[in-house]
Amino acid sequence: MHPILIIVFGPLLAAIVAGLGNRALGNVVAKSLTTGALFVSAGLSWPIFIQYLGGGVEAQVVPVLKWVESGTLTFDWALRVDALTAVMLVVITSVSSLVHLYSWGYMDEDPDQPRFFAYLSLFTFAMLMLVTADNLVQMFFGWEGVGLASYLLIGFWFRKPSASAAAIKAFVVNRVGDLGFMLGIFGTFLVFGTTSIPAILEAAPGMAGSTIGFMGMRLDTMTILCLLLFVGAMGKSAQLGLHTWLPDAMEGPTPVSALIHAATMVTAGVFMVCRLSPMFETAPMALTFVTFIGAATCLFAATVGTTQWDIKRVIAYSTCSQLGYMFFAAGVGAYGAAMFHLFTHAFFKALLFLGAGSVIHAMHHEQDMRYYGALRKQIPLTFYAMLAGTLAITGVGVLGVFGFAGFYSKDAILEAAFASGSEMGRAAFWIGAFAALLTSFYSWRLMFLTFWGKPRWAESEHIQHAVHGDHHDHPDEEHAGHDAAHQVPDPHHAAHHGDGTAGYHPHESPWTMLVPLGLLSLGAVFAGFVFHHAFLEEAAFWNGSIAYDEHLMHAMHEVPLWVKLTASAVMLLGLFAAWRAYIRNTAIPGEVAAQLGPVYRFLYNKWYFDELYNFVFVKPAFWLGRQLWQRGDVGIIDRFGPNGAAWVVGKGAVFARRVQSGYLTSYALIMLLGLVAAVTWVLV
Amino acid sequence: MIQLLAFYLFAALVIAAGAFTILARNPVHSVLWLIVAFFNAAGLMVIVGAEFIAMLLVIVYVGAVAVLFLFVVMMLDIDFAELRAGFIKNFPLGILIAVVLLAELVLGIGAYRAGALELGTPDGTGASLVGRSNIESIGALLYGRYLFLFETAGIILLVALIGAIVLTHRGARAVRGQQNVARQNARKPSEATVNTQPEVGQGVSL
Amino acid sequence: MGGFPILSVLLLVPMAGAIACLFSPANTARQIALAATLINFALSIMLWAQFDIGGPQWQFTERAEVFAGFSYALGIDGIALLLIVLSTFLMPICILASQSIEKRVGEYMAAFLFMETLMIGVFAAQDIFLFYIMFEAGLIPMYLIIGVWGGADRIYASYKFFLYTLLGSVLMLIAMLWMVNEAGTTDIPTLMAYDFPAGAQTWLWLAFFASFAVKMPMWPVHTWLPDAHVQAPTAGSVILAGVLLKMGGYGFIRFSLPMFPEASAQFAWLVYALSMIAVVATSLIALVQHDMKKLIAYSSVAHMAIVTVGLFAFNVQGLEGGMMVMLGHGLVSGALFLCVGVIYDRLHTREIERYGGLSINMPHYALFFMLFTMASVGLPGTSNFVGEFLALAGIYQVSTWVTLVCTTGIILGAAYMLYLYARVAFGVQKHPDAAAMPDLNVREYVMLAPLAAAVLWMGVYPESFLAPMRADIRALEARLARAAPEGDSHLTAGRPAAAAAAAAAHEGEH
Amino acid sequence: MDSVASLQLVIPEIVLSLAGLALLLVAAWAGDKASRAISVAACVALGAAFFLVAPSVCAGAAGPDTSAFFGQFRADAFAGFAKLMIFAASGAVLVIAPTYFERLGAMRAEFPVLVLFAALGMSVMVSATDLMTLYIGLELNSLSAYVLAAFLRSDSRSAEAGLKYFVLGALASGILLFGMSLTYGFAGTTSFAGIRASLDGGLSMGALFGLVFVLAGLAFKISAVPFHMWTPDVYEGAPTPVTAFFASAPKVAALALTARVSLDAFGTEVDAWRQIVIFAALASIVVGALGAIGQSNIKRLLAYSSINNVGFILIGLACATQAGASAMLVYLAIYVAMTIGSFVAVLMLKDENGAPLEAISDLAGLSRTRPALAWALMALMFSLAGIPPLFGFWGKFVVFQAAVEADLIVLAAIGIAASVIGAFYYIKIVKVMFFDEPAGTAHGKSDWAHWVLLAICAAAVSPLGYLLNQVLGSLADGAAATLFLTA
Amino acid sequence: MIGIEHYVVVSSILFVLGVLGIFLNRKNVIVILMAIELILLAVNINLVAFSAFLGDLTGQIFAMFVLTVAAGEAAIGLAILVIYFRGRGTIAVDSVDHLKG
Repeated sequence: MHPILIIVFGPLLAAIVAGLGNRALGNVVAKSLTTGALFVSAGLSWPIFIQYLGGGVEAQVVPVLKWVESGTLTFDWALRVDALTAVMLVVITSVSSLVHLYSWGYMDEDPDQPRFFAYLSLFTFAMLMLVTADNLVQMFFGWEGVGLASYLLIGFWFRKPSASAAAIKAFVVNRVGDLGFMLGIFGTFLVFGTTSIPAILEAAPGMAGSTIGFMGMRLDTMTILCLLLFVGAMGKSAQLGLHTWLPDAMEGPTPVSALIHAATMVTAGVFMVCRLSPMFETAPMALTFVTFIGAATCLFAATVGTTQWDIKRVIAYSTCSQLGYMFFAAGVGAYGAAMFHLFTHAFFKALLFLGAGSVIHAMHHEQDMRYYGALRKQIPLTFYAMLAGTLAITGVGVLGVFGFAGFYSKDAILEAAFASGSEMGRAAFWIGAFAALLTSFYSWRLMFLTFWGKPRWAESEHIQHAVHGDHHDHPDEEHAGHDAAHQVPDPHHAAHHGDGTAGYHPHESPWTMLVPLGLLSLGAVFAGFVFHHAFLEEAAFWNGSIAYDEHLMHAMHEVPLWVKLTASAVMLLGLFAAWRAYIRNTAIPGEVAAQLGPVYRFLYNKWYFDELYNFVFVKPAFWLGRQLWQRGDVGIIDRFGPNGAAWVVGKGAVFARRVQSGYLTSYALIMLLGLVAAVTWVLV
Repeated sequence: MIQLLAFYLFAALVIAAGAFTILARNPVHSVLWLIVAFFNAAGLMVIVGAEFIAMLLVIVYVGAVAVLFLFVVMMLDIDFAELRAGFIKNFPLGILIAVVLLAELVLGIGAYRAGALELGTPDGTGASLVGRSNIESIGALLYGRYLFLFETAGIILLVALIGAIVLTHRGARAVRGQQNVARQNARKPSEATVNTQPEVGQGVSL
Repeated sequence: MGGFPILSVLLLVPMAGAIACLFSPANTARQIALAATLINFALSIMLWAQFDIGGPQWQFTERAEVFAGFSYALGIDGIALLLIVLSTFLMPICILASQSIEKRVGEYMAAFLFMETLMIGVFAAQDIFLFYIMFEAGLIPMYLIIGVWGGADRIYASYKFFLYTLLGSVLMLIAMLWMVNEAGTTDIPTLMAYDFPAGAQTWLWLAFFASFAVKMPMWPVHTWLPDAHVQAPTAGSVILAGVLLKMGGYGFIRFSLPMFPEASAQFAWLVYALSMIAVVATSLIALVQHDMKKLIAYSSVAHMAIVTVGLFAFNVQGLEGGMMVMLGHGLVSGALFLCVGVIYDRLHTREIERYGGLSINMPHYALFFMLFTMASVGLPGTSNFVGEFLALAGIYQVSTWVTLVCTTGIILGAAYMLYLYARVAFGVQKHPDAAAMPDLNVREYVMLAPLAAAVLWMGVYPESFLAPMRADIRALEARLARAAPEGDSHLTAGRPAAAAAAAAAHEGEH
Repeated sequence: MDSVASLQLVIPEIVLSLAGLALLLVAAWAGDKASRAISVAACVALGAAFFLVAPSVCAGAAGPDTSAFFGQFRADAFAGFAKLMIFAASGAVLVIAPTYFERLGAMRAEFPVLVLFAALGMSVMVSATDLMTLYIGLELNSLSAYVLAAFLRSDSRSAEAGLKYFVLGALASGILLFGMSLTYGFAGTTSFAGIRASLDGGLSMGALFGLVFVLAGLAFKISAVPFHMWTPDVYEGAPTPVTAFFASAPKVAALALTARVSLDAFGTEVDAWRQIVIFAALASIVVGALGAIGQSNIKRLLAYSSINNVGFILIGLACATQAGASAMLVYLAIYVAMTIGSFVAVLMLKDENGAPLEAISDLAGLSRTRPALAWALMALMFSLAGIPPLFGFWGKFVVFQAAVEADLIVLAAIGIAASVIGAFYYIKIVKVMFFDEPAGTAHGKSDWAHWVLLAICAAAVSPLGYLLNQVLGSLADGAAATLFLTA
Repeated sequence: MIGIEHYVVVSSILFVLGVLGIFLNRKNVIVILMAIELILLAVNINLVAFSAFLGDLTGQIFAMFVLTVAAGEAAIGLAILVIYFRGRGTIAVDSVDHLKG
């Protein structure tokens, strides 16, 4: 039995047992089962990864079960393992197992723990199915499966209307992307006659330059196919336009955010583009588009991230922005760099989220950074973990010596963008550099607001409740949406009251939460240093599982030194700006916000995407639905259809009865009328 | 010539009598006009040589049917004054239809074109016996060829007889004042009472 | 196949049960009905087991010239087999779901059992008039079921159901008469191979279409469905959505497509247009419903539109996809109606707003409901996905536009179903009476669990369902090949140098 | 043609008339007390006639020469088939009538005699191959019918029904006679064969008028629109058993007669009358359906229903083919069962005093108070609506099949679409019986004779009826074939 | 001799008069019965005239039957009229409208 079977189906079995057993099973059993299964998976995954790290290992396909055979359209359940999959396997199983462990502590008070762990394991299973897919349809299965798990987990605290709304939003917005994905699969099948990924990739170059009809237009075959598939990736990876669900997804418990909305699921889009990279390579226009979207998302999310107060939202936009990096890396052909960033990002972003979770846990479910401050000494271990994560995401490092994880991957992306030579690549480079500046700024802003300064806890309702013994019935009353209530934020308002602690003593998290933080910190610190060579430099590692562009690699080495230093420079700039604004002179943010009122509000309100979509899609959909129902079905179809016919018949019946007047003479007259009519008919 | 004159005379009279039959206010007059019509029709038949039928017409119709009518008219003792009330609602339409029908009949059959009618050709089975009178020939046919129909016609008369008796004959049990429990039970309120909402000053007609 | 006339027995068992039920007291009637439907289910499993996949197209044929004018001819191919199994599978569940019926139980059970006979008869009939008789006769028990045991507005709904569908199908009878006169046989397999003149096909197709479109139901003749569903008792809704709607799709597969290929191609645009409208319009309508059953009813219209585009894609994927959607939808919509029925039995309202937070007090229920919701949404791994995917893959080869519009159904479907789910199962417990409802009892488990299993089975290993109909679908496709519309995709060759490689890759696939 | 052979061919008629005469004597002698016994005897006579006719039907077109009395009368299978239905329906009426009349104290010994003579008249009608035979038979039936309609002489509704029936009937026979006189004049003969031969060379305008007038007169008898106006009023006013009689036997006779006249006498002039028949058919279907909607009296509703059904039968006639004629006969047979069954069910509706109920609202909740009756009536209603699997569907089926075979597809399509309107009021009855709360008016028991009749009719219209297809179809085909022997 | 068409015209006029008598009359049912007799008279004239012109006695036989039946019809019609009058106390045509709809 191939270990991949255990890796993939272990979590599924655990999920089924824990989910169906639910409360009957008891918390501990369910937790142990699922977490155990995940650790087994992780334990089996690393050897595979290391095996591939050696390079030159062929891809393996483990068939599982026949799925569908419909004419020439056939696809089976099968697990494919190659280098790309191996990377994803370790990312998924490692982060997932750590998140499982972390949740022991984080979800300790929750009454629905078996359900939660079942969902987590289910998610892991789906994600694993996605990355081991040998055909597009199974990938789609995983794709939708993670969507389902994400939906369930975002809506885990279903009592909150905002949680269930966010869950629906996540699912539906993802479905928009899936629409593209599905059309892409259909198109692929039409063109290649198969959905098997290796077969498609092999045949893809032959289709370059061909055209195909689509929506009445004639388009380049590969371009349209890649674009359609990319729409799917955009949805899952929260790229600009289809990103709106990701920040809302923070309604879910924080471990979920760490696992799904940072480390794994949202990177599925990147994975897909990389998996299909030989196909994308044949469609330069599609790649340009990918680059564009990636860069735009990178910039957009970074700008929004600088203004948010909710700690999880900041990290969420940060995720969004980092995904943009990955995409434009893929767009310029640096799939290795994209995967590398995916890999490192998984560790430090999971770390940041789990750290944030630890902070939130300590602050009694307060998520608004305006009510934090001075937590450095209260929760030191969390602080160090967060610090490691921040160093990693901002890309701190010394060229040629050592750097935190992000240093290698982000640098590689920026270099690749610069080196690609295309205009879009150059633009992406500058945008990426600017976004890196913003990344540094908001990451440090988060750190400074949370761990430095004076305590501002007294303002928080959550803390107040905690202090006054007014415990929540359920821990799930975690509110993510304070921003709406505070249109003109004044973070320093709280500092004027006493010492700002309100007598509250944050406490460090239990070991189950701290161990994952520690392990992930290791990843955040060393993952870049250890693996950058394999990911970036070795074609043999990938061994054809992604399109590996030797020329680009050479060009990356050839970029001018200033390019290589740009990232570090902007990082320092961002750090300095954050230090100025949030440590040195805390009045600056308020002033800037006041001076740049419209711009600030524009950014603060996330470029008004939600409002726009609400206005353009959601409201009209409901309006149209009501119209089609009341006016269409009831008002027209029923009225003129069955009811109209009934009315006509009814009128006819009344008329028929009126003619039947009871008078002999009218009867005779009508008979005569009939006679005359008949006579006239035959005469004429 | 006389034949022609006679025809026009009878024809005019039969039509006039027919018109008066339906137009007369008094049904007794109607019956009398009907009798006139029969007589003249009999005259028309005599012209074409159908003496027996002409005779029958007078005997059966005038002697039996018309008298029966007269009898009933008298018996029913109708309030003729009341019957005059009310004008015909569909009068114009009725007249129009009647005129159209007549026009179609006359024009359509082509009766206005003298001598142009193409009648069918009889197969000879019903031809008059040579040298016998009309009545003899008819008798031979009736009791020979048409025996079956003749017998059946007898049954028709029998049925008419039964029917007339069944309907109008009041048996001994139906004498006035005798109670019929079943019928009283069978009576429904809807048959016995009428709800009316007369206008003020209008009264109720019973 | 001689020997045991299993199809006749399948027809007879429920019939006998029905007659017995008519004269039985309530409890006995319930037991008889359950026993009869279970026996029938067992028989149909036997049927499935004995069905020779890859064997002759028509199996288990029976023929008796009892009637002048048409014959008692039965026989099934894979397509009919699956629909029969679907019917017999749903029937015991319906009977179980009807345990809460207290009014005139004997007659109720009898109506359902008659219904079962007729449903099986429709799918098993090999004689065109026998088919018609069974097809039409279904109106009577359903009319009674809606009218006698239905909700407050049942009279209007039952009339609408009856007359709408009757009007739809009478013209079909004329067309059938014409066909039989022309072809000189009432035998369906023979007619399926008969080439009717192209000019006549147009009218015949339209006549059949009138019937099947109403039955499906297609927009804009769908308006009977929401009313009928809402007013029917739970089990009635299940049968209506689970099997009766499938008769329309079955009709397209069995009659319209093979008998009039040219006309089908000629009118494919009409089918596409109506289906596209249906997908979008009825999905949007479903979004704004306050009544659970109405919502699911409208969703049925949208799903059946996917069936029609699939069937009129004229290729294997489309046809098999259409069939799979029918089967999957039969299970899923039936299950959803059962889910509604479960809580309706407790609170006696279908108003969505009267529920909320059911996940708290009814976690098992919420789990099942979630599964069926997801299946309805077409999540891969559930029954509906396979069908929808294949159907849409099929139509993509014909028209990308149609595919795009119909695929929006997956977005809208997710929206309205999850919105429904959120309002029912999520949120806080607003109403104390809803909060006090107990979770599923054993009977309800027994109803829902098999459906859940079937839904997953179909999603994970659809081969069980695809295999029996494969040969039939292939035969149908071969029959349609001459009329199949050209797709709008028109792939041109790639660069010459690369083309050879592509061809080689293509070759390798086969 | 010797008269002995002729007399042999009319043995059933002779049996009927002798029985009628004998029973009339008995009636006069024994009075109304013997009316039940006389009814039974009349039934026996009808039964005897039924079995005397049966062989000719079975013989079909292959039988010996059936022409009697110099071509005035033909005892062929077609006539025989109609006679079977007529005798059966008349017998059924005699079974159900006594109970009804006795309750009202209006049972008269003459009733069965009149029914017998009416049956005799119909028997003559359907065998008529001469205009005079036609007329005599028609009038024998009509005169009896007028009397029967007014039979409840103390009930003013019955008298009104009789009066209306009589006046309009007399007008209709006037029209018919005028047409016959024209036909006679322009064809030179009154025998169908002669007329046919004479018209073969071309249709003169006079003969055409004759044709139209004759058809109009017959349309009255079969109550085809627009000559149907009397039907609802007479059906409602006449005593229920008599209504049942009117709706069944005379309808069969008149339709059979119409078929024979159209297809035999005017068989060469199909184009001249087909349009008229088609119009009458469609108009009957629509008007019958529309009129029935909104009725509150069941008898009246059934009257409109009969108009509606006549429309379908006329579609069979419009085909002018052997298949069409056969379809007519099949439809008629089923129709007779349905209509007799419906009226028997109506007769079985009584309130607590045993008084008959006629309002549709009285049916409310019948399925709970009298389930067997309700189920039977439901079967009859769905059957009348032509919904399979009930046997009523088969009638419509064969008619439309014939129409399609005769290339009258548009007619068939319109006709069948209009039938949906008709379904509306049939299912309304079902709705009242099954969906509504019991009105509490329907009570009581019915005697076994009613149950037996109802059971027979319900079984006939039930899906079991399809087992009759073979025999019914072959008999009707054979009967229809005899109609075309002369052609 | 007078042409047959004359007779046909006369009978047609009589026929139409009879018909008119039926539906123009709202006063008295008896007159309607008489109008029917007029119609039958028209028929008889037709039959006899055709019979004479065809040289075929069948028409006269027919006319005889018509006469016979007409007598029976009159008897029954009048009988019905009598019982109707007994029930309602009137024979006004307008009053015969209890059954309708």
